[in-house]
Amino acid sequence: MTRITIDPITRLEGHGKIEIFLNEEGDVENTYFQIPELRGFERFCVGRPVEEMPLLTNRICGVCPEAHHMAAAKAGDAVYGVDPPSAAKKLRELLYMGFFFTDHTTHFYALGGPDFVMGPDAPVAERNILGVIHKVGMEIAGQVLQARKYGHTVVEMLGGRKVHPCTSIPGGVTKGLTEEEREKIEEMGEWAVEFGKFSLDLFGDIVLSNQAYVDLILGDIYTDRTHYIGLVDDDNKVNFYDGKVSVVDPDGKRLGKYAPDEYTDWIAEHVEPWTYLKFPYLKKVGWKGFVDGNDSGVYMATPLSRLNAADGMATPLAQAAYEKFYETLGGKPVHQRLAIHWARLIELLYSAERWMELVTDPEITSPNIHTVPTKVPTEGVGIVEAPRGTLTHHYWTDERGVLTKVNLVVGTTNNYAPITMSIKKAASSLINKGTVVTEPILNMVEMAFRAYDPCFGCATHSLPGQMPLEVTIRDAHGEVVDVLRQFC
Amino acid sequence: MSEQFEPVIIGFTCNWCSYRAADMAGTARIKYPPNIRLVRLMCSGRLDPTFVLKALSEGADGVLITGCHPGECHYLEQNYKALRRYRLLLKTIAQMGIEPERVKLVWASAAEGVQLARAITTFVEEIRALGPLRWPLRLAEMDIKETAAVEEVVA
Amino acid sequence: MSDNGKPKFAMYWAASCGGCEIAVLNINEKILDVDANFEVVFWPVAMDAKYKDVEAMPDKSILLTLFNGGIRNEENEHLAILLRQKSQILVAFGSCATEGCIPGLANFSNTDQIYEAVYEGVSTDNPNHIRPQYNYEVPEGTLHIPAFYPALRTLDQVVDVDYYMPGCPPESHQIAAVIDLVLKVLNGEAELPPKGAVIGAGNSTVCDECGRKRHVKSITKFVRIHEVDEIDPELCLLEQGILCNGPATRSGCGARCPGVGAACIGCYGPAEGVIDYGARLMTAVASVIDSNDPDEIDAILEGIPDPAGSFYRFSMPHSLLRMAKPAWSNGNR
Amino acid sequence: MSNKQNQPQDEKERIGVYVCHCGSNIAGVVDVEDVAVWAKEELGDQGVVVSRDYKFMCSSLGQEMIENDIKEQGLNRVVVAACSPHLHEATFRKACERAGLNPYLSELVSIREQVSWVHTDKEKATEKAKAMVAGGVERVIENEPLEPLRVPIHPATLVVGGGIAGIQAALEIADAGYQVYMVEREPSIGGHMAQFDKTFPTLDCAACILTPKMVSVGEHPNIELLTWSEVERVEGYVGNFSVTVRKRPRYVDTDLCTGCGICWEKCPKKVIDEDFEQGLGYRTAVYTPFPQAVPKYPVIDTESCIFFANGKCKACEKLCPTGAINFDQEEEILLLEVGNIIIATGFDTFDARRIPEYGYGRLANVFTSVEFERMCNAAGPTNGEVVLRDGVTKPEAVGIVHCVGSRDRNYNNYCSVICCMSSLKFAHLVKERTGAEVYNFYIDMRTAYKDYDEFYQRVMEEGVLFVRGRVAEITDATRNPGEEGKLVVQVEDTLAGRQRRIPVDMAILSVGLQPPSDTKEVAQRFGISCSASGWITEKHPKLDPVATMTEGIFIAGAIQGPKDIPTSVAQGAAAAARVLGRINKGEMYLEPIRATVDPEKCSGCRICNNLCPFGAIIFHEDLMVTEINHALCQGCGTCVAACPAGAISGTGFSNEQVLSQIEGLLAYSFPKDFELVEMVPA
Repeated sequence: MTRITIDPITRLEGHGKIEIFLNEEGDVENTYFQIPELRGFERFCVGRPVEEMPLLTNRICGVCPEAHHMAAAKAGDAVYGVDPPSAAKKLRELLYMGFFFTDHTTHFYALGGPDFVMGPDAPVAERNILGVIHKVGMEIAGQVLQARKYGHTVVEMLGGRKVHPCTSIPGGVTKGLTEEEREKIEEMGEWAVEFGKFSLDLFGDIVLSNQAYVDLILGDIYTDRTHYIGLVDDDNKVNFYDGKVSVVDPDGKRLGKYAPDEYTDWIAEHVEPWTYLKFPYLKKVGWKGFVDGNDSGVYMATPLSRLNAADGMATPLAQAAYEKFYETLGGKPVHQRLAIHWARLIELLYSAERWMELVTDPEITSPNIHTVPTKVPTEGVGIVEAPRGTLTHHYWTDERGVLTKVNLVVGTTNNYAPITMSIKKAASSLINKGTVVTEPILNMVEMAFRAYDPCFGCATHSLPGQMPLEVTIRDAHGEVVDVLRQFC
Repeated sequence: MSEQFEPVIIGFTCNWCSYRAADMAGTARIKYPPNIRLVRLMCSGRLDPTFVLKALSEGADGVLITGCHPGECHYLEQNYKALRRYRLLLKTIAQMGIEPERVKLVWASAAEGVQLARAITTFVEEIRALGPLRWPLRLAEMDIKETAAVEEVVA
Repeated sequence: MSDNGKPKFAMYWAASCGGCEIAVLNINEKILDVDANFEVVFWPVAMDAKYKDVEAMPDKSILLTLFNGGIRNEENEHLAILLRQKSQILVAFGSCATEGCIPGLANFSNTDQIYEAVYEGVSTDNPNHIRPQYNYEVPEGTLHIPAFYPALRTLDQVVDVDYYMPGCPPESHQIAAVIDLVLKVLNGEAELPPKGAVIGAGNSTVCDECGRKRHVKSITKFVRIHEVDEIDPELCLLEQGILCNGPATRSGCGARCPGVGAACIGCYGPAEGVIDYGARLMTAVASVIDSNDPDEIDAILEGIPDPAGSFYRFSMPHSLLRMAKPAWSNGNR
Repeated sequence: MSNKQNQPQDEKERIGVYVCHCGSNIAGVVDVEDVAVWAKEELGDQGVVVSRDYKFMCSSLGQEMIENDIKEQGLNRVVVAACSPHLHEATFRKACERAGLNPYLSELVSIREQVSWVHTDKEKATEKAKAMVAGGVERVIENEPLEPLRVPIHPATLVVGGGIAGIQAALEIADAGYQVYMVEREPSIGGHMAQFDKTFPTLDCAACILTPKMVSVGEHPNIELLTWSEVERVEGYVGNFSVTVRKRPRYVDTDLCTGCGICWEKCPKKVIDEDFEQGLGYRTAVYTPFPQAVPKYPVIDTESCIFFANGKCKACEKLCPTGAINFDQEEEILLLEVGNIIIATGFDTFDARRIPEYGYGRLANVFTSVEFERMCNAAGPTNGEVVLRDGVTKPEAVGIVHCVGSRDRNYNNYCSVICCMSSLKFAHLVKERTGAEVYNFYIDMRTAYKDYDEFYQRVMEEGVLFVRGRVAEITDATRNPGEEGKLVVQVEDTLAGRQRRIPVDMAILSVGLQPPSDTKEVAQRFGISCSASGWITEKHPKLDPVATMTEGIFIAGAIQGPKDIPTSVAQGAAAAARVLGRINKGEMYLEPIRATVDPEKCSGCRICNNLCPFGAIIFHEDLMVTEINHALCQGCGTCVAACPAGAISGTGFSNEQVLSQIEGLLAYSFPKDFELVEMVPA
C-alpha cells in the first residue's frame, strides 16, 4: 500500500495533518485528517469564577477571541438568569459586527480569495494576497488594510483591547459608548457598507463572470450533501449574536430550531483515538461515519450553512445578495463547498449593514449597560455564531458562581467531519489509478478544506487557510519516490 | 518506608519574640525534635508569602510561622499583617494541592521558650502524621498519577 | 528565498491562541520595516517555510526568533529546541512563552483529569471511553500524534531564553517599539539590553499607567465585578473592593482594562525581579485587609472565590509551586 | 534564583566558616570537626575557602583567628557557627571590622541555642548544624556592606506628666544644663503624691518632700512648665521630634497674677472638688487644686463659672489687684523642637464602683484609699480628722480591704504593688488618730524592699488585726444585734478556715492602680505600644525598663507598671540619665536595617501607605511615588513584604538573603536521591 502524508509545513507543527492511503490499484483507500493539539480549557476553567470566562476563553483563539468572549458572556448571563439591559446587548453586538467585518475581510482577501481571484491553476507564487493586489490593483490593498483597521478599532473602542476584549460581564458590559465615539464608529460604518458592496461586486466581476470558476464551484468534487446549522432570529433571518439554532437536512427541510439550553438534545460529539479533536454530529440523526446524505448526522456550520439554515438576511442589501446567491446556484440548499466564499461576502455586507443599524440606534449611548445579577447561579448555555461556525459554551457553577463543569463545542470543530469528507472526496476524485500528483492537484485538495476557513486556533491554532501542504509519496516499501510541496 | 518518616520543617521567627524564645528554650535546655530549621526575620510582618512558597517548593514538608502575641508586636501591629497574609496563603496553597495544615502560625513571646518548644514538637508530629510533601516529587506524582489533593480543590 | 545578506528573522507559535501573531499583524505599516530589514526565513502565519529548511540552516544563523506559545506537547518542545539551536537571539514572545498564560492553568490538573473533562463531556458520545493514542494502528497503517505532556511549561523551562516580551498579547505599540530598538541595534545606534531582560514593557506596575484616583487602602469587603451596581469610573478598582491585579502586574500595556472599567487580570506578568507573581498579589491585598480578627479576615476573603486562579491566572507554570521547579532542575544550583 | 542571574556577579566570594565548640556546650552534641570539614568540601562551590573549628570562637584568640584569615586569606564573607546572634553578633561583627571587613558581611549561626542545647541525637544534630551552616553561607553571599545611620540629637527634652517621676527626670536634665519642656494636663504639677498625707514606710509628710521639688521645677531657668496643656501631635524621630502642644486658656494672665488668692477667696461659686479632693471637699470656680500648687496661678473652670454660664458676675475680675483675670484668653498651640521625650503620665486608680458587692457609692461609709488619703491630709476636707461621711463621728471599728480590683481575673490580673504598704499606712493612721479597732483583709502581704517589712511588724505590734482572705461582701444587711447600724464585712478567714462576719463603722477599699484611660491614644500619638494590661511596653522588661521600642522615647514612673514613689523617682532619674547620655554625645547611630523604595519601580499603588505604624512611609502626591524616611523606619520589613511591585527592598533582611538561606537550609536536608522526576508524557 502506498501512503501519502500531507503535513502542513512539517509533521512537527500541530497544524493538522492529512494521511492519504492508496490501495494497490493506486486508488484512495482512506484519508485521515488529524488534529495533534489539545489545551484542555474544559478542565482548567473549572474552579474559576464564571465572570472571568469571557476573559479566559478569549485565549482559546486569538483569531476569534470576540466569539468566545460573547459566548462566555451569554453563558454567564444564563448562569445567573440575568437579562442585560438592551443597550448592553446592542453594544456587545456592535463590537461583534466590527469583528466579523475584519475577520471575513481577512479571509476573503488574504487567504481564501486568491484561489478564485487568481484561479486555481495559477502559479503558486502568485496565488496569495500580493497576487490579488497585482491583479485587482494596489488601491484595493489599502482598502483591505483599512477594513481590517476599522473593524479592530470598533473592537478596541468597545472591548478595551484590539485582541482579547475585556468588557463583557454577567448582566452586561463595563463600558458604555460616548457620543464622540459613536460618531467615529458611524463614520467608519458608512465606509464599511461601501466596502461590503464593493467586495461582492469584485466577486461578481472576477468569479461569477468567469464560467470556468462557476463550473468549478458547481463541480461535484466539492459537493457533500450534509445537514446545515446556523443561528437565526425570530424571523429565521441569519443572526450572529443571538437567537435559536436552525437545523436543516440535505434537502433544505428544517428539522427544527433549538434554544441554547437544548443543544445537548441536538448535538453530540464522536471520539476517534487518532486525533485530539472530537467530531460533532446531529444526535437525532446519529453518527454513521464520514459519509453524507440524510441518514448521516454529519453537519456543516459555515457562512454557507447559516444561509442554508436561514430564510434570509435581516438587512436589505445582504438580503438582495442572498436572493441572487440562490438564483445563481440553483436554489436552496447549496451543497457546493466553494460557495462558502460567496456566502462569506454576503455576511460581510450584512455585518456592515448591521453595524450601521446598531450605531445609529439612539439607545446605543445609554448609560444603562449593566443589570446586577440577583438569582443564585446554577447552569447556563451561551451560543453565538463564530465566523467559522456555531459556538457553544455550557457552564455549571456552585452557588458562588464558581465553575464546577464546562463543556465547549467550538466553531471549527463543527466542521471537522465535513472537512475530512471533503478532503477524501477531493483526493479520491483527483488521485486514482496512480495519477501523478501535481501541484495543481494538491491545490485542488487544499481548496477543499480552505473553503471552510478552518481556524484551528480553536483546535490546533493555524490561521484561517494557512494550510500549506507537503506531500510525500511512498511506494509499498515506504521508499520515497517523490516529494511535492504546496505553498500558499 | 520502614523507619519512621522524618519531616523537614522551616520555621520563620521574629527577632524580638519567637527567636528569643528559641534562645530561651536553648538556655533552659528544653528538648524538641531536630526536624526544624529556623530563619530569623525582624518581624513576622516581614513574612513574604514567597518565603513560605519557596520553602515548600524546595521540598520542606511543613512551615512554621511564629510571631509576637496579638497586641504585643515589637513593631506595634505588624504581626496582624502576617496573620492576614497567612489566612489568604492557606486558601491559596490548598488550591495548589498542599494540605493547609502544613503551614502553621503560632504566637510565642520572648518569654515562652517552653511553649515554643512544645509548639515545635506538636507541629513535627502533625507533619509526621501527614506524611512527606517533598513538593517536586508530589508534583510529579500529581501530574503523572491521580491525586486526591487536587481533586478536592478543583471539584 | 535566496540569501540577500539581510539578517534572518523567524517567528513561531507553539501552544498558543494565535493572538500574538494577530498583534504583530496589527502593527500595520511597521511590518514593512521588518520585511525591509530582515529576511523572513520562518513565519508560519505570514509565509510558508519548511521545518526541514530550518533544520538545514547552520546553527545560530537566524538573528532573531520571536517564539510564542507554551510547551504543551512533544512537538512544541522539538521546535523550541530546534529554534534555540538555530537562533542567536531567542525571545519568549507573549505571556504563554514567558510565563504560561491561561493555558498554564492546566497545571492545576493532570493529564487524566484533562482527558476526562474533554472526552467525557456532556455532549460527548464516548461509550468506550476512548482516549487519544500517540501511535494508533488503523487498517491502513500507524497514525501518529505528538505526545501530550503532563504539564505546560514556559519556553525558558525548556531552553535558554535571551529576552522576554510579556503581554497577552503584547500591545502593538510595544512590539513596534521593540522592532525600532532592534533596527537601531542593527545600525549600531543602540545597545542590546542585558541577557534575560524583559523588553517591550515598563519597569513599574500597571497602577503607574492607570488613570484612576488612588488613596490609602483599607479593604473591608471584596466584591466581584458583576456584583457592583455602578463601577466608579474615577476611583481605583481595588478601593472599590474589586480584585485588580494592577498593583502586581508589570506596566507597559497602558492600563487598558482598568481604563474600560474591567479589572487588570495580570497578562503582563510580574514586575522586575519578582520570583513569584501570585505571592506579590496575595501579600499586597491581604496586607490592606481592614481586620485583625482571623474569622473576620476569613469572612472578607470569602469575597475572593478563587485565590490561586486569580493570583496565578497567567503565571502558573512560572510559580514556585506549580511547575517552576523543572526549570530550576536544569541548572539552578 | 532568577534575580541572582540578573545581578552582575561581583568578584568571587571568599568565605570563611568558623565552627565553635563552646567548650563542650556545642561539641558535646554536634560533631564540630565534621561540620567544619564538610563545609570546606561541600560548600566549596559557594566560595568557602576557609573552614575551621575552635574551642571558643568568642575568645580573643578565636576572634584573632578570624581577623588573620580575613587579612591573610582575603576573606570577604564570614560565617560563624556558634551561639545566638543576640549574644555575640556584635562581637564577631567587631572582629570583622577590626580586620577591615564591613561588619555586616558576617553571619552568626546559632548551633548552640538551636541545636546542641535542644537536641540529643548526635547524628541528627550534626546534620542540622550542617544545614544551618549551609543556610548561613548561602545567606552571607547575599549580605551587603552597610553603614550605620547617624542622626544629630537636639539638646532639648520633652517630659510629659508632672508627677514625681516626671519631676525627677525634668530636674536631672535641667540641672545638667539642658532645656526641658514639661507638659502637664492638670492646672498644677505634683500628681498623685500631692494628694497624700504621709508616705510609707517612713511616714514623712508627702507635701514636705514633694513641694520643694515642685517649686524648683517652677523656678528652674532650664524648665519651661506648660500646665493645663496636652500634647496634640508628635512628628519626626529620635534626635529631632517636633511636638505640638495645646495650651488651654486659664483666663488668668500669668504675667500679672501673683497667686495672692483673692480671686478664689471671693469667688461666689462653690463646687464639689471631684478631682483633687475626691468629692469630699469643695473648691471655687476659679481655683488652684491645692495651696502648694505649682505654678501658683489659678485657672477658671468654665463649666462652673457663673460668667461663662450667664455672662454676669466677673467678681474675680473686679477684685483682682493686678487685673490678671482675662476672660478673652484663648488657647495656644505651641510647637516644640526636642531630641528626646520622656513619658511619665502615671496611673489612675481602679473604680471601686465596678465591684458592687463592696458597696462603694451605695454604702456611705465605704471609702476608697484616695478618699482616705485626703481625709488624713491636714490640708484636706476634714483637716486630717478620720471621720465617717457625716463628717463628725469617729469610727470605732475600721476594715481595710486589700487588692480591690487587683490580682482578680474579673478586673486587673496584676498586683498593684503599692496597696499592701499603703493599707498598712492607713491602718497605722486610723489607730493613731482614732484608736479604733482596725482589720486588714489581705490575700498575701507583700512588703518587699527596704524597711517595708519592718513597718508591717510595727503595725502588727500596734494591735492592727489581720484577716487572710478575700472579702466576699460588705453589707449593711444585719443579722444580729451586734451588727446594728454597722457595715458587715463578709470574709472567709483562710487561716482560721471559717467564714466570718466582721462589723465595722468604716471600710477603706485599697483600690489598685491602672493605666490612665487614654493611654492607648497617648501610645499611638507617640508611636509606642501598650501591653495587654494597658501599661506602656518597655524595650526590655529586665535590661531596658526605661526605653521603648521607639528610639528617643523613654518612660518613667507608673505608666510602665504599678510602682511606689522611690522606684518612680529612680526610674525618672534613670530615663534622664539615658537622655543626657544621648545629648552629650550630640548624635547617635542607628542600625542600618531599613527599607528603601525604588522610585523607578514604585507605581504609586499605595498598598504600603498605611502599613507603617511609625509613619515612616510618605506618599508624594505630585510624583505619585512612595518614599520611606530612614530615620523613622524601624526596619520591621512589613512594607517590603507587602509591596506588590517588589519595589521596596530591606537591607539586612533582603529577599535574596532570606530566599538563599532557605535554599541552603533545604539543599542539604534531604537524601541525595531526592531529585525532581523528569517530565514524561502521560
